[in-house]
Amino acid sequence: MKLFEIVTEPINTNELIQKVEKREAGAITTFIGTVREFTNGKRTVYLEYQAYVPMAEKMLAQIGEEITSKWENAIVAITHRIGSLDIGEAAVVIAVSSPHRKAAYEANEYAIERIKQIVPIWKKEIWEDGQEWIGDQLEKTSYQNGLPKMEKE
Amino acid sequence: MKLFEIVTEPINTNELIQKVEKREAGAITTFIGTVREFTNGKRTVYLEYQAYVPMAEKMLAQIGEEITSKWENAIVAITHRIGSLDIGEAAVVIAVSSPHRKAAYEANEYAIERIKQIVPIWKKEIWEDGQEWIGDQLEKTSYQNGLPKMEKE
Amino acid sequence: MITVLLFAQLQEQLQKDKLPLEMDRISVRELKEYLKEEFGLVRVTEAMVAINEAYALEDDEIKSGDIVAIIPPVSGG
Amino acid sequence: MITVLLFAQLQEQLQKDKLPLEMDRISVRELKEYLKEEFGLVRVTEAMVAINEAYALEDDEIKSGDIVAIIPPVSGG
Repeated sequence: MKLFEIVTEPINTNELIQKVEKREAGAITTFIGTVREFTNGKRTVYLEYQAYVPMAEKMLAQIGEEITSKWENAIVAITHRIGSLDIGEAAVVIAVSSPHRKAAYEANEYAIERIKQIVPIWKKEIWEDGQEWIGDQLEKTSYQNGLPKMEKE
Repeated sequence: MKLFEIVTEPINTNELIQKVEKREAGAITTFIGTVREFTNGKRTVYLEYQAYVPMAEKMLAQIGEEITSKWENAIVAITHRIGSLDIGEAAVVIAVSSPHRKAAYEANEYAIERIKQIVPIWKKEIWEDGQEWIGDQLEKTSYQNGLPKMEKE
Repeated sequence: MITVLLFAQLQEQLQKDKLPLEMDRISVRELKEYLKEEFGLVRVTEAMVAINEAYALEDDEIKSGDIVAIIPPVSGG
Repeated sequence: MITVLLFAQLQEQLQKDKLPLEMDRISVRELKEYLKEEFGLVRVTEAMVAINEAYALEDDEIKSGDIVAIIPPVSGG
């Protein structure tokens, strides 16, 4: 069972939930990042995701370690899909279990923020009248000033 | 399709996700509250949930309205199960979709906090050597000073 | 007649989930007092009351025909 | 030989996902400069570099045999 993986097929949320279930857990949170039809008023036809797969899986695992060190007893599973995705399809699913709910929410949100900072995955938006790889120009990330922060705070 | 319901059978998380999916959503969060084996060091054998069903469903719907007024375009579905639940089974599942992820996390957490404040559902813990209806004595809720708060903040 | 619904520990204490009371009008506060005196439901003091599925205040009036629920501190989720 | 992996807009610009460079040693900073001058990869300046799947600093040394990835600002999730 791989807790952190990049896949090309649709993601099964239930499988991720099963990966983190345990008798000690009282709370499981999941986050599903789906392909939205409109971004900044522009209609997306579909998305194309690309990854540097081996490093992306390593970075996902690193996020898992960061979470375990911040939230004791939290268990995390993350799957990110690459390739062509239609509107409504899940690009990423994060599942976190924890004995207590607060940690399950916080750790889950931490995971998606970190994914957007350090995991080598790129998204291309395809519109009716063009396409563009998304990076700096729309998001706030920029590496011009050095390394992506390896730890929040 | 009922967005807010009390059921006696196991909850299907995927069904809740489907209830809130839409093309405008970029984020879906789910919370699954499961039966934990140990609470305060004491081993639970199983839980028994009871509800004042018609009012509980009304209160869940009210929480949905509160969320819609606080987080524009969020869609919420909540199912709470009653009856006997074994360790690991889901007592409650909350699904929230939103165009943006921050709102999906916040609205979801708001929902579970409100459930614990205003929805007439009661839990009995059954241990190897006894049983008890959970209320004031372990949780922080007390109604001695009047109505449960109808709005947070 | 006023119908009083009981849940959780209160239901177990009286071994019934419903109390039909031959009353015409009573305030929430008076009803709680009555249930405590008449049925020994001491924990009713920490309970909320709902009239026809909506939370009520201590001074609210209950009328014949109303369904009244005694809501001990909830513990769902 | 150093292998340089390209992704996203850089990959599309050169129409290839891999550049084998006949080099023995070069710093990350020098490599970026080289890719900009030699291949016109202007946007390499805003990219991170990973050596053997780990993020590297501008002064880190790349040796023959290393796999170097040019990582433009990521946009996963």
